[in-house]
Amino acid sequence: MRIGLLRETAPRERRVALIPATVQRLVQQKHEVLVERDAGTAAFFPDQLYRDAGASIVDSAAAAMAGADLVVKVQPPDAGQVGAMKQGAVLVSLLAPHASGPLLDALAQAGVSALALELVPRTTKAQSMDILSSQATVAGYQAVLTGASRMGRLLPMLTTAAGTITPGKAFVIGAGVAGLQAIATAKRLGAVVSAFDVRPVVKEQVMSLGASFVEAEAKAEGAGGYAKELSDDQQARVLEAIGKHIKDMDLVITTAAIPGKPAPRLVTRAMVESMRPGSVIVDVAAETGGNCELTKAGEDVVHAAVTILGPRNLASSLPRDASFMFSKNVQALLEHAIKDGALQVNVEDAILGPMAVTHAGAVRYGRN
Amino acid sequence: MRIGLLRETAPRERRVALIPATVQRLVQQKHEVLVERDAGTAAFFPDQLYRDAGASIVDSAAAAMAGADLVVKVQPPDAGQVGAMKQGAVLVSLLAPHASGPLLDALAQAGVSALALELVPRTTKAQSMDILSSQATVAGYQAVLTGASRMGRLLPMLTTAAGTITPGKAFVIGAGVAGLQAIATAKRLGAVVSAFDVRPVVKEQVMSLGASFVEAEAKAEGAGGYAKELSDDQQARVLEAIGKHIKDMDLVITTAAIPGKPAPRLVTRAMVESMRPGSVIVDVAAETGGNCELTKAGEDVVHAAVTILGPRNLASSLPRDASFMFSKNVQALLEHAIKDGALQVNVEDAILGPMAVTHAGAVRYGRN
Amino acid sequence: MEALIVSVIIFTLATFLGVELINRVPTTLHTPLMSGANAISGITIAGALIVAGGEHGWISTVLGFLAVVFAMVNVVGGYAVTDRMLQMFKRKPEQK
Amino acid sequence: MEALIVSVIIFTLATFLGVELINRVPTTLHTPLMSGANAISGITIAGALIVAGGEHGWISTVLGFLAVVFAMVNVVGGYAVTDRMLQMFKRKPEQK
Amino acid sequence: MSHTLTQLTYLVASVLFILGLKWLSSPATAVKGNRISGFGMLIAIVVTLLDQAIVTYQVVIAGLAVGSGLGLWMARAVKMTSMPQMVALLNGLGGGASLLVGGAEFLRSELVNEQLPIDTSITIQLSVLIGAVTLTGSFIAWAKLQEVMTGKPILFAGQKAFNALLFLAVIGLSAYQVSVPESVLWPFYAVVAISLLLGVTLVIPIGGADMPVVISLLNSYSGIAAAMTGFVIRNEVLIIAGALVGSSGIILSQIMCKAMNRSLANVLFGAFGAAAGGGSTKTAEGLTVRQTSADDAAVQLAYAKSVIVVPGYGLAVAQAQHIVREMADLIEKKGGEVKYAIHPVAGRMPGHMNVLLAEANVPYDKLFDMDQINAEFERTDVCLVIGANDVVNPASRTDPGSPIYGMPILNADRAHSIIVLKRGMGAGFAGIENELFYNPKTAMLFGDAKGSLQKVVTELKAL
Amino acid sequence: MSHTLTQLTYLVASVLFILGLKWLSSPATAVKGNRISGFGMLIAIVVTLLDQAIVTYQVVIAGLAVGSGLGLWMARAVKMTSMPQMVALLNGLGGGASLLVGGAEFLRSELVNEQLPIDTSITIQLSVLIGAVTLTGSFIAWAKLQEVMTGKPILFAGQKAFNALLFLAVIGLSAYQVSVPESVLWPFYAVVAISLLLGVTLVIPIGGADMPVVISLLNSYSGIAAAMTGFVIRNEVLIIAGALVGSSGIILSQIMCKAMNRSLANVLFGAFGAAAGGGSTKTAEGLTVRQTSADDAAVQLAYAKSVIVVPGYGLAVAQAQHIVREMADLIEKKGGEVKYAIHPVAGRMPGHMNVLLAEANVPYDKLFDMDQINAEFERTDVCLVIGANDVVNPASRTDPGSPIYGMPILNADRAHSIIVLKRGMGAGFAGIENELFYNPKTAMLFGDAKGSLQKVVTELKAL
Ligand SMILES: NC(=O)c1ccc[n+]([C@@H]2O[C@H](COP(=O)([O-])OP(=O)(O)OC[C@H]3O[C@@H](n4cnc5c(N)ncnc54)[C@H](OP(=O)(O)O)[C@@H]3O)[C@@H](O)[C@H]2O)c1
Ligand SMILES: NC(=O)c1ccc[n+]([C@@H]2O[C@H](COP(=O)([O-])OP(=O)(O)OC[C@H]3O[C@@H](n4cnc5c(N)ncnc54)[C@H](OP(=O)(O)O)[C@@H]3O)[C@@H](O)[C@H]2O)c1
Ligand SMILES: NC(=O)c1ccc[n+]([C@@H]2O[C@H](COP(=O)([O-])OP(=O)(O)OC[C@H]3O[C@@H](n4cnc5c(N)ncnc54)[C@H](O)[C@@H]3O)[C@@H](O)[C@H]2O)c1
Ligand SMILES: NC(=O)c1ccc[n+]([C@@H]2O[C@H](COP(=O)([O-])OP(=O)(O)OC[C@H]3O[C@@H](n4cnc5c(N)ncnc54)[C@H](O)[C@@H]3O)[C@@H](O)[C@H]2O)c1
Repeated sequence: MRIGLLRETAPRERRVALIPATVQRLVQQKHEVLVERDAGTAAFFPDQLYRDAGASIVDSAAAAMAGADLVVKVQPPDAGQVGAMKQGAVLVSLLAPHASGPLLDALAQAGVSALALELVPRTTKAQSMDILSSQATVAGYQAVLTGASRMGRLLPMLTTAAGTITPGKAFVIGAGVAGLQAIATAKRLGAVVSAFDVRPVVKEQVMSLGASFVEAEAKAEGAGGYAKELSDDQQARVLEAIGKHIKDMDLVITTAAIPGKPAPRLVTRAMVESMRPGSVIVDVAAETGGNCELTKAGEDVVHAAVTILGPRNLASSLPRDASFMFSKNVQALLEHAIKDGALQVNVEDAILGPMAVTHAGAVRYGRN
Repeated sequence: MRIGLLRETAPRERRVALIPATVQRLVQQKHEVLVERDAGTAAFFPDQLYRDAGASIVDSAAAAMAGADLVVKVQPPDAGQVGAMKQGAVLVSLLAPHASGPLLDALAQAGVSALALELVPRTTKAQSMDILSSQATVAGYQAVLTGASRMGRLLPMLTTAAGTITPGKAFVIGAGVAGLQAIATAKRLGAVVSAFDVRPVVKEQVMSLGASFVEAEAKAEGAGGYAKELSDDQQARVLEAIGKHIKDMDLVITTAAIPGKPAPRLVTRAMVESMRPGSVIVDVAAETGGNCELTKAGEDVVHAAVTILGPRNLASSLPRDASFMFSKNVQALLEHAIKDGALQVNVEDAILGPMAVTHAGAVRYGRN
Repeated sequence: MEALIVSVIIFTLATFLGVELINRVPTTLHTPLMSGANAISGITIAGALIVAGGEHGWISTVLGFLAVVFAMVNVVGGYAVTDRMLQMFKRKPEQK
Repeated sequence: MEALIVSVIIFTLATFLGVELINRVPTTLHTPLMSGANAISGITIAGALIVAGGEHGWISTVLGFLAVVFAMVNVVGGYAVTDRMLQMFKRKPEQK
Repeated sequence: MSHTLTQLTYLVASVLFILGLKWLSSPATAVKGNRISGFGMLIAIVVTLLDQAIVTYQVVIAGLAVGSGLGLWMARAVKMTSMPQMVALLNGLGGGASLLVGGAEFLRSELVNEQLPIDTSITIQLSVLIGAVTLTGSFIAWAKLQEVMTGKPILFAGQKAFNALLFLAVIGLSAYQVSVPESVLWPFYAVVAISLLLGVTLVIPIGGADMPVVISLLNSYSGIAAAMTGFVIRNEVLIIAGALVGSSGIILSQIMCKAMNRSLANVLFGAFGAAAGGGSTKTAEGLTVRQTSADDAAVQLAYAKSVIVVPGYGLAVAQAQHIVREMADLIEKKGGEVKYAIHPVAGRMPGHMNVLLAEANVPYDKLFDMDQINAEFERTDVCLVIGANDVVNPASRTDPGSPIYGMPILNADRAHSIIVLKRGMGAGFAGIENELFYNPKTAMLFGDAKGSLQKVVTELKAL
Repeated sequence: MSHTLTQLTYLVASVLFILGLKWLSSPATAVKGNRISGFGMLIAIVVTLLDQAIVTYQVVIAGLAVGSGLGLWMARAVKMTSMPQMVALLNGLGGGASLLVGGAEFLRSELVNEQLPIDTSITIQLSVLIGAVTLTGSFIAWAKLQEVMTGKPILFAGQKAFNALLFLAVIGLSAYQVSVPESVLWPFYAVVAISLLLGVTLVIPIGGADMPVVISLLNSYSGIAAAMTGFVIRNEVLIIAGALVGSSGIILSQIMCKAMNRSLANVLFGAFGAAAGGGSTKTAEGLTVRQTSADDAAVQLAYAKSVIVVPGYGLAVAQAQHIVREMADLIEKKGGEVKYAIHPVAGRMPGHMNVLLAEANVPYDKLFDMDQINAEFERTDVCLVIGANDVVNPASRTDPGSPIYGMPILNADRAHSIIVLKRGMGAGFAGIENELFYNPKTAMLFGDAKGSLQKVVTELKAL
C-alpha cells in the first residue's frame, strides 16, 4: 500500500500526523510511505529521520498524494488537496465533520473514503486510537503552564524570608480528559485545586487526583460518556455555584465542551470582574466559542486586570509530544483497519463505521 | 518621615518597590507616603489599594519625590529623577553599582544617600532584606515554566493509550537560589532533574531536593557563599562534564553567576548543536552576558532546532509576587534602618554599611 | 489431694504459657503450627507406653498397644508432616 | 524429693511465663513496671507471716516480725507508688 | 532410672516443647522450633521407656515400630495440598490414644476392683470423653476435606437440641460412673459410644472451608485430653504439654477466625443460622473467590523475590499511593524486587497512575509500561493488583463478546500468585465481570485499598 | 481453712499476678494491671493469715500495721522525680524480708536441732544470700540516685578480684554449712555478712545513670529470693510469684539496656573498662545533653495533645518528608494535633520546606509561618525539631555577639518538651552552638532523621 503523509499548512499547526517511528513500522510492514518535505520539521522531526525510517521525501503535497492509497494528515485537507487524491483512496485526518459540509461533499465526490479522527468511539477498546483524548491531555497540561506563567504570581506555597507566599488557587471547569490533566498539572505545581463538572461520575475522578469538587445541583450526563446541554434552570444553578467560587481563584482553566455544540457559557463578564487583579483564565474551549463570555479565540484579552487567554490549538504548541501521541493513535487505527496489507474501510466495524464520514462516493456523516 | 514611591519607567519592569500592605505599615508608623500614579498598576496593585492603605497618589515622579526623606523604587533612577531628590534624602533601589559610575557620582553630588539593594550582605540576619534571593526565587520558578511551555514536549512521564511519554530531563547549571528553585519546580512538574555547580556545598543541597548532581572536578568557592571564577584548567573540566551530560537534556536552565563579573560561559555552540531538536535552554544569566554562547538577552534564539531563551528580568514577569517579596525585603530593611522615626544611614552598620554606595556627598562604593 | 492441687497449678501455668507463646502468627504458619502443636499433643505416647508396658492384664495390654500405635502415628507423622510443610515454606528466602 | 521436683517444675514454668509476659514495653513504662514487679516480689510477706506467726521461739518471732514489717513496706509502698506513677501517666490521654 | 531423674527429664522435654511452640510461631525460626519440640518428644519417650513402670517390652516395641512406620509412611505419601486433612487424621489418632489410655486405666482399675480416688476417676472420664470426641470429630473433618463426604454443612431438624441432649447424657453418665462405688461398666461404654457420636454430630454442621479452624480446635481438645491423661497417671510432662497444646490451640483457632473476620462461635455454630459462606464467596455462576487476609498477603510479599504492582483507578480513589510506596520499600528491604506495571488506560485520564506514583515519589525506573513488562509476569512470584480491574481482565483475550475484547491487558493472571485489593466484587469502568478474581491462583483482599495496604505494611514491619 | 483451699487461693493469686504483669506492660492496661496484682497480693495475705500455720497473731498484726503504715507514708511522701530511688528502697526491704525469713527458718531448725532436708538447706542459703545482696545493693542504688553518695563509679584496684573472692567465699561457706551435719552457726553468719558486703561492692562501680537497670536487676534477684523462700517453706505462690518477677525483671533489665543501646554486661561491668558515659553526653562546657530513644519519643508523641513539627535543612538532607507525614497521621489518629512551623529561612533556599512537605502531600492548612505560630509553642506539649538548628537557636534572642543575634526564631524552647532529631552535635549553616540542645526540657534523638522517624513510626503503630 502506498501512504502519503502531508505537511500541515493551517496557521499555528505545528504537528505532524505520523512520526518517523510510526513510518518505520509501516515500512517494515511493506508499505511505501511518501512524506512531503518538512512535514515534521515544525514538530522537531527533521526530514532526515523520515528518510532513515525508510520513507521517500517528496517536494509537494501533490507528489505525496499521487497514487496514494492512504493519505494521512492532522488538519482537514483544503479543496486543492482533495482534488489530488486518487479515486478510492482513504483519507485519515481531523475533519470537523459537523462544520465541514462542503468538504465532505467534495471528498465523497472524489470517491475518497474519509475517516474523521474526532469520531473515534469512546470505548475502552478504541482508546488507543482516541486522538481527542491524547491531544486533550497535552492541552490540559499546556493550559496550566501558560496560565501559570502569565499569572503575576506563583502557584506553590513558599515560606521565605520575604514573607509567605500563599498557594495559588486553581479552578478547573469541565473535568474531562483535558480538565483532569489540568488538575493534575496544577496540583503538581503546588496549587490548591478545585474543579467542577456536570457529569456526576467526575466527582470521584476529581477527588482521586486530590482536588476538591465544587458542587452545583445539576447533572447532565449524555451518551458515550459525554455531557449534554443544561436546562435553563440547571444553567442558572451552575452559574451561581461557579460565580460564588470563582471570586477567589487565581487561575481558572475552562475545558467544558459538548460534542458538536458550541461550548457552554460558564464564566460571565460579571464573574471576571469579581476576580482579583492579576488572575488568569485559560479558556481551552476558545475554539468552539469559549466557556467565558469575554474569550476571543487566539487572542489575549485583559479585562479588569484579569487576563483571559483564548488559545487556539493548544496541543500544537507542544508539537513533539502531541505529534508522538497523534501518530501512535493513527498507527493503532491503521493496525486495526489494515487487513492483509490493504486498508479496508468496513463500515460495519464498531470503530471504523462511525468514523467513516464519506465512503463509496457518498457522505455517511449525519445520516443516522 | 516623608516617603516617595516611584513608578518604574524601565522597559519590561512591571514590579513596584512597595506594595499597599507595606505602605499601610509605614503609614501606621506615622510616615507620610506619596505614591506616583499607577506605580503598582502593572504589578496588579491599583492606586485605590494605595489610597486605602493611607498613601496619597500624586501625578508625577517629581511630585512624589518633592521633599521626600526617602525615595523607594525598583530600578535605578534616571538622571532627571536624581535631580528631583532633595539634599540629604535617602534612595533605596537596585543600583547595579558596578556598572553605574556616573549615576553614583550624580547621586553623591545631589547629596543623596543611596542604598543599593543588590549589596545586602548574605548573612543569616540580613536574609529578610535580601532582594537578590527573593527575586531569584521567582526567576528560578518562572524560568522552568517558560522553558517547559516552549519545549515541544511534556515534562512528566505519562503512560497513556497513545504510548508512554518518557519524563523530560531537566538540567540546572548553577544551583544558587534561582537554580535550586528551578530544580524544585522542575521536580514538581515531574522532570528528571540534575544539576551542576562549582561550589562544593551545593551538592548536598541539590540532593536534598531529590535531584542528582553532575560531578566535575572543579571547586570554586569564593567569599560570602558566592562562587569565584574558574581557572582555565577547571573551566575545561567543567565544560567537558557539562558537554557530556547536556546532549540528552530536554530543558536546560542556566543561572551561573559570579557577583560583579560577566556570567561564566558554560554552554558552547557545539553543545547546543549536540542537543535534540525541540530542546530548550533558558539562560537566566542572559542579562550579564549569558551562560550560553548563543544567548541574546531579551531574545529567543533558535539554533539547530534548539530554542535558547534569554529572558531579561524574569522576576518582573510575575510582578505581583515578585513585588510582594521585594516590598517585604525593603520593609525589613527600613525597619532595620529607621530609628526613632527617621532613617539613619549608619555606615558602621554591618548591613547598611556595605549597601550605602553614596553617603554624605561622596561615593562609597568600590572604596574598600 | 495435695498432689492434685500441684497438678492443677502446673496445668494452669502451662495453659497461660500456651496462650502467651502464640501471640501473632502469620496465616501462612497456621497449618504448620497446628500440625506442630498436634505432634506435641502426641505426648499421650508417654501414657500409652506406661499402660502398654505395665502388667495389668490383657485388656490393658491390648488397649495399650493400640494406644501406642495411635499415639506413635500421631507423633512421628505429626513431626514429619510439619517439617515437610516448613521446608516448602523455607525454600524461597534461601533462594535469594 | 518428689515435692522438690514439683516445685522446680512450677518454678520453671513461671520463669518462662515471666519472660513471655514482658515482651515489648515502651520506655515510659519501664519504671512503673519495675515498681509493679517489685511489689509482687513482696509476696515474701506470705513467708514472713508464717515465720512470724508460728511459735518457733523468740528468734523466729523477732526475725519474723522484722520480716513482716519489711515485706509489708515493700508490698504496700510498692503498689501505692506504682499506682501514683501510673496515674500521672494516665492523665494526659484522659484530658483529651 | 530414678524417678527424680525421670521427672527432671520430663521437665527438660517440657521446656523443649515450650521453646518449640514459641519458635514455631515465627517464620524465621519455625523449622528449628519443630525440630526441637521433636527432640523433646524423643527424650520423653526414651525416658518413659527406661522408667520402672514398664516391665514388658515386646508389646511396647511392637507398637512403637508399627506406629512409627505408619506415621512416616503417611507423612511421606501425603500431597502438599492435602496437608490439612493429614493433620486432622493424625490429630484424631492422638485423641484415640487418649481415649485408649483412659479406657485402659479405667478397665484395669475395675478389673482389679481398685477404688480410684475421685480426681482420678473424673480425669479418666474427661480423657475418655474428650479423646473420643477428638477421634471421630477429626475423622469427619478429614472426610470433609478429602471430599469423601460433602463439604457442605449437614443439617437436620432438631440438631441443636440433639447435640445438647447427647452432651448432657455424657455428662450425666460420667457423673454417675464416678459417683457410684460399685463396679459397673455400662455407663462407661455408654460414655464412650455417645462421645464418639458427639464428635460426629458436632462437626458435620460445619462447612468444609471452616475445617482448619475445627481441626485446630480439636487439636486443642486432644491437648486437653492428653493433660487429663496426665492427671490420671500423674505425669507432669503430659499435663504440661497437654495444657500447652490445649491453650495454644484455642488461641490459634481464634487467630484463624479473626483472619477470616469471624468469631469462633460463628464458625462452630454459624451453619445453624444462615448457611455460612466460609472463607470464600460464591458468585452467581458458582465460581468461588478465595479471600485472604492482610497478614497472609504480607508473608507472601515478604518472601517473594519478585513483585509486580498493578495500580488501577481504585488506587487513585483510595489515595493509596504513599502507602504503596512504603510497602514497596519494605519489600525491597527484605530483598524482593518491586516493579510497577502501568497499563495505558489505567485510571480515568491518560497518565493517571503516573501522576499518583510521582506524587509518592516512586522512581521512574520502577515504572514499566505494558509492552515492557508483560513478558515478565510469568516469572513473577506475586502480582499485586491494587484497585485495577478492566486492565487485567482476561476476557479481553478470550471472550469475543466482551466490550473489551482485543484490548491488550496486563498479564497479571500469568503470575505465580495474584493478590487483588478491592472493596468488593464491584465492576470496573467497562462494567463487566472479571474472571481473574475467580482464578485459583488469585486471593482477594477486600477493603479500601489504603486501609488494606496499611494493614499489610504493619504486618510486613512485624515480620 | 483447709490446706487445699489455701493452695487453690494461692493459685488464684498467682493467676492475678500473671495478669497483672501482662497488663502492666502496656500503657492502656497498666493501671488495671497494677491493681489486679495488688488484689492478688491481698488475697494471698488474707489466706496466709487464715492458714493453720499461724498461731500467734499479735506479732503478725503489729508487723502488718507498722509495715503498711510505713509503706503508705513513703509512697505518699515521695516526689515524682524520686521514684526510682523509692523503688530501690522498697526493693531492698523486700530482699531484707527474704533474708530474714530464710534466716529465721535456719535459726529455728538449728535451735530445735532439726535436720533439714538438703534441698531446704540449699534454698535457705540461697534465699539468705540473694536477699542480703538485694538488701545492700538496693540501698547503694538508692544512695546513688538520691545523691547521698557520688553517682560516679567507685573503683579501686583489684576490685574485680575482690568481688570474685567474696563470691567464692560465700559459695564455699554455704556449701560447708549445708554439708556439715553438726550444728554450727558461724558459717551462716559469715554468709550473711559477706553477702551484705557483696551487695555493696557489686553496685558501687556502676554509674548513677545506670541505676535503673541495676534496680531492675536487683528486683529480679529479690523475686528469685522470694522463690527460694517458697522452696524453703514449700509455698507455691511464693515460687510462682518469685519466679515471675525473677524472669520478668531480667527481661526488663535487658529491654532497658537495649533502649540505651548497651548490653547488660556493659552496664554491670562497663566501669571496669572505660568510664561509661551513661545516657547523657557531656560537652566541653560541662553542659549535659539528654538522649532519648525512638520508643520513648513515640510514647510522648502518642499521648501529646498538641505537637509542633519544626522541619529544617536536615529533614531535606535525610529526605524524610514522607515519613514525617506518616508520623503526623498516626499522631492525629491517636487524637493529637500536629502543626508544622516553617521558619522563613529554614533549609537552603526560599520555600525549601514547602517543596518537601508539598511532595509528601502535607495539607497547606497545617503549615504555619513563624508569626502565626510563635505564640503557640508555650501551649504545645511536644515540639519535634527535625534537622533544624539555626532557626530554633535561642542565641538569636540572648547573645548579642552571635552572628544570628536579632533574627527572629521559632520559639521551640517554649514548648513543654522538645525532641530534637539530628545525626549528632553538628552545627547548622551559621556554624554556632545551640543552647536549645542543652535545655533540660530537650531530649535528643540522634541518628539520620529518616531512620529515627521510621523507628518512631514503628513504635507509634505498636502503641
Ligand atoms: N486512562 C484513561 O484515560 C481512561 C479514561 C476513561 C476511562 N478509562 C477506562 O477506565 C478503566 C481503567 O481500568 P482500571 O483497571 O484502572 O480501573 P477499573 O477497571 O475502573 O477498576 C477499578 C476498580 O477499583 C476498585 N476500587 C474503587 N475504589 C476503590 C478503593 N477505594 N479501594 C480499593 N479498590 C477500589 C473497584 O472495585 P470495587 O468497587 O470492588 O472496590 C473497581 O473494580 C478502563 O476500562 C479504561 O478504559 C480510562
Ligand atoms: N532558606 C534559605 O533561603 C537559606 C539559604 C541559605 C542559607 N540559609 C541558612 O540555613 C539555615 C537554615 O536553618 P535550619 O535550621 O533549617 O538548618 P541548619 O541550621 O543548617 O541545621 C540543619 C541541621 O540538620 C542536621 N542534619 C543534617 N542532616 C541530617 C540528617 N540526615 N538527619 C538528621 N539531621 C540532619 C544537622 O545536624 P547534624 O549534623 O548533627 O545532624 C544540622 O545541625 C539558616 O542559618 C539560614 O540562614 C537559608
Ligand atoms: N472509555 C474511553 O475509552 C474513554 C476515552 C476518552 C474519554 N472518555 C470519557 O469521556 C469523557 C469526556 O471526555 P472529554 O474530555 O473528551 O469531554 P469533552 O471534551 O466533550 O468535555 C469536557 C468536559 O466538559 C464537561 N462539561 C460539559 N458541559 C459542561 C457544563 N455545562 N458545565 C461543566 N462542565 C461541562 C464534560 O462533562 C466533560 O467532562 C471523559 O470524562 C472520559 O471519562 C472515555
Ligand atoms: N546566608 C544567607 O542568608 C544567604 C542568603 C541568600 C543566599 N545565600 C547563599 O549564597 C549562595 C549564592 O546565591 P546566589 O544564587 O545569589 O548566587 P549567584 O546568583 O551569584 O550564582 C548562582 C550560582 O551559580 C554558581 N556558579 C558560579 N560560577 C559557576 C560556574 N562556572 N559553573 C557552575 N556554577 C557556577 C554559583 O555557585 C551559584 O550557586 C546560595 O547558594 C546561598 O546558599 C545565603
